[in-house]
Amino acid sequence: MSRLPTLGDQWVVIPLLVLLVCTAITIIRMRSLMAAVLLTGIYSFLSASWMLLLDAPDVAFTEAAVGAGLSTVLMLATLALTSRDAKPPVRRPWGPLFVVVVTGAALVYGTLDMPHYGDPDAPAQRYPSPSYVERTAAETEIRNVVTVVLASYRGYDTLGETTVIFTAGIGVLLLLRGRARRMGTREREKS
Amino acid sequence: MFAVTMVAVLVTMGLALTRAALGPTLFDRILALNMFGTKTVLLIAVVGFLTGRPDFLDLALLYALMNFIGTITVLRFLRFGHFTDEPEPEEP
Amino acid sequence: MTRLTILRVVSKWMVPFILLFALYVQAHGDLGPGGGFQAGVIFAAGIILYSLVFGLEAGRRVFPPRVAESLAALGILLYAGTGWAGLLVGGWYLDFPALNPHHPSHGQHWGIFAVELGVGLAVAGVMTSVFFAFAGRKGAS
Amino acid sequence: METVIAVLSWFCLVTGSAFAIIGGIGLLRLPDFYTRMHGGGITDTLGAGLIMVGLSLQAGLSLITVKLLLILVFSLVASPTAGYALAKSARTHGLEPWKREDDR
Repeated sequence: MSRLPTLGDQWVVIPLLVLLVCTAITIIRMRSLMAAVLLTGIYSFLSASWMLLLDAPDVAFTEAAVGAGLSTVLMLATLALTSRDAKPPVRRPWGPLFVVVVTGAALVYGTLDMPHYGDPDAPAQRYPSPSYVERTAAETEIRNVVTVVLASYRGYDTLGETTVIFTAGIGVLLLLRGRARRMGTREREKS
Repeated sequence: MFAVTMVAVLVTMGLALTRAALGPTLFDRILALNMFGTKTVLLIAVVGFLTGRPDFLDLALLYALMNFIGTITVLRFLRFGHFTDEPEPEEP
Repeated sequence: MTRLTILRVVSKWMVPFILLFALYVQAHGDLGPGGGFQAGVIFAAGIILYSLVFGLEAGRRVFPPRVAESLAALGILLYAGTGWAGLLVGGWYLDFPALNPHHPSHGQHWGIFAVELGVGLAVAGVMTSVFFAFAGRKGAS
Repeated sequence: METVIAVLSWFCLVTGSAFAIIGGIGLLRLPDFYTRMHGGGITDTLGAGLIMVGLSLQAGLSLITVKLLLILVFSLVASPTAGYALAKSARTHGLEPWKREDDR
């Protein structure tokens, strides 16, 4: 647990990231939406393993459950309501590409000032993480610090998040059902 | 020894990704996706074993589960084109 | 509903284990990775697998959408109610240590368990009902 | 005894890795979907199985082994089922198997 990350077990990250980029490029070039959904599954598997290697099993757990499982189902269910193929782009998107490249370069330039991965002196490691770890050990009998932070120390935050999920679900249900009902009445009026 | 296994799994992942990108039919892509999922499970298992954290194995189990569910979903969608309860199309 | 017999038999065996795994993740959240959100998603995935293999109607019989929606609301209520419990015993909102004044760490544990359970119920309910709402529709084509 | 177990587990890991790569090459190089399923099958059962067995031999009798074997049993059930469903639905979709006369 207390081992510092070394280059020895981090080399796996590099091929994983290369595969991740390859998958992303393939998804962009794909015209068949079905195939794109499948490749999104692969992308999700890859990014989840990457998160796991960065020692964030809770995030990887969520990504695996949502990205690889549920979002495939929901995307396919959406695909059933639209067409199976993407329309070819009307014109070459040079302007957006330029904006994206400039933004990406600026972001990469910004990361140069960031502390190195696993640096014990990084601001995020100094405050407030150690206090959470110490308080978790002192105040609870729970071993997973992430659970304690999410459910207790940041309980308001999680309450808000859960409410957001609930509200979003209600919104989707209202939209889908409301439309079905309206269409039903219209058909009844026709006949 | 574990490094050899990891490299092998990564190489296989790359091969499966190539097949998924090349196609040509959707079934090839689904096969590649399924295989990719299994390889992810293996990678997680080896990494979890290396770092000595059995928690990671829960994740591997979850990946195996989600891989199965995803494959079944895609197949079912391909067969029907939707998820409603309509009678299955006749066998050709 | 699929005609593939092997798939039906295997899924019939697998769905209970998926649901059990969801409960394991729910209960095990304070020891290992996972927690309410992940457990809810896995539970929903189990129900979705069942409805895909045995038909949407069978899935709706097993886990009626009305129950799913009530579970979602119940989960939020459980979360918020745990917060109110903290107020009732004289602490702040969501004050878990106050739940058990003699043993604050136990109070913390109870509170976290209840809250995670609430999140799990809400997520499982929302995910299944969204799936049922989406899957019950057919495109214009 | 320990040497025997170590050698055995290494053997399992190396053969499992070899099977994984062979299956991957098969998936990429074989001529059509039905033949490619052989490649997928090899990695999913033999490759994964041998690697899992090798890992559990290394772990000895512990929670890790139990979990590894659980994953192994699960994937030994799930992968062939998914493969069967895949082949069956490809067949009903009218995907014809490759024959020697077809040049590809």
